[in-house]
Amino acid sequence: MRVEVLLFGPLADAAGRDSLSVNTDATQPTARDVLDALTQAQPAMRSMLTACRLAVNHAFADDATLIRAGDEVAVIGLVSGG
Amino acid sequence: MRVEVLLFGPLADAAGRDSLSVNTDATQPTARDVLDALTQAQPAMRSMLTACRLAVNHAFADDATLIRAGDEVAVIGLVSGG
Amino acid sequence: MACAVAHIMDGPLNPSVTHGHMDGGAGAVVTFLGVVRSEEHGARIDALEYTTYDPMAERILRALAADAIERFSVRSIAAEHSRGRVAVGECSFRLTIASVHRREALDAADWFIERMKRDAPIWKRPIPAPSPAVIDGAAI
Amino acid sequence: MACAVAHIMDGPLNPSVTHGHMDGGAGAVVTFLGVVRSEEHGARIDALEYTTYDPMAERILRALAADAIERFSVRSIAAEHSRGRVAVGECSFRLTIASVHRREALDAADWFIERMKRDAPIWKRPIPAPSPAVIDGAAI
Repeated sequence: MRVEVLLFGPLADAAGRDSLSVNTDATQPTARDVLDALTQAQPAMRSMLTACRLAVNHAFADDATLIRAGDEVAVIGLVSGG
Repeated sequence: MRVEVLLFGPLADAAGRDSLSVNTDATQPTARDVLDALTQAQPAMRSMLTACRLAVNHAFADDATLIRAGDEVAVIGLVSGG
Repeated sequence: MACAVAHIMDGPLNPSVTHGHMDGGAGAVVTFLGVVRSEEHGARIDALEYTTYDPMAERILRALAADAIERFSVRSIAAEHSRGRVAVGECSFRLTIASVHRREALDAADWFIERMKRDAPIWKRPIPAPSPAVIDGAAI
Repeated sequence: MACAVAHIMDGPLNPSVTHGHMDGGAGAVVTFLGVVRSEEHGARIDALEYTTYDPMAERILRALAADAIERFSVRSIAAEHSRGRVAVGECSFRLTIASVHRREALDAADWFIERMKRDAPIWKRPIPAPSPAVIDGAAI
């Protein structure tokens, strides 16, 4: 399945864009599958991605969370509010 | 020496007045002497006075602090600001 | 620049806290407001009446502020306490602490209030709320 | 009554802390202001530019507020965070916590900020201060 992933902050700076489209082998991928596919597709971002969590529909997702078509998926790296 | 002692809060309520005059045997009494003389003169206030400190010229005094004529002396019981 | 100020004010304090100018070094400003609660030892009250021993009360608050600045390495502390009557819901105490990071300011606030409640010659007397009988002019 | 609110606002927050009505149950109101400092990682800056992931940022802040109300038994928590440019000395974050006693409010403030810095999808980018050479239009 093809998943559009939103990027923010340092991750968006590193990628030079606000979103990336990643391809997973699974037809119904988990959050872990998406993060792994992203890491494979963007080896230069590997070290940043190890500290990342996936958010699905505005909530942090477990590794096992299933991604469905139409879900809003975002990678949340180190945040820096306050 | 005769020492005028200011009272506040519950102590003033218990004494029914804002100050008391106490007599000490010493010609130059210490803060401890004054508190002891006050306790002897006001046995009804004994339990309240055990939790009290003496302030001399607007600063807490040690037991050994000497009281001089003209000093402003106050008994500070349990406070309750905030 | 470290700065310790303390004042005893007549009546309730203004609960609006305005920070007109904040210097670029302080990243955290913690403000603590003490508000008169509607109950004191389980009984309903209308107000608290504060008595202070002046000028010792201000002197102690200022000394505590200077001490807390040293202990917690905060940049500034300003303390105000009411004298006289302060009604339920009104503000009787305000503490403002500026620091580089938040933890020092929160720790300094806790320490300052603890010490104030031990050492500052300030006393409160509850003003009881009238009983319903008194309000209505007759027992219910 | 327990109440958790959170908002992301455009630009700097108003640094005035106004408590129009304070209910008679809360004896302590702690306000924390986060102020943009003039240095970021040792370099002088003019401002911070905040990016937020909306509406997840508000949702996380609101969830943290509700969680903190439970954990620390405080009465209410209101959190606001800036989006966009906030200049040095301006306020980018405000947290207001009302509680019966001070300790819960101070502890809840510390916990909330710690969790916000871990979980809220908000990012800042420093806007460097122009170097003297740029200000003068010529190297010194």
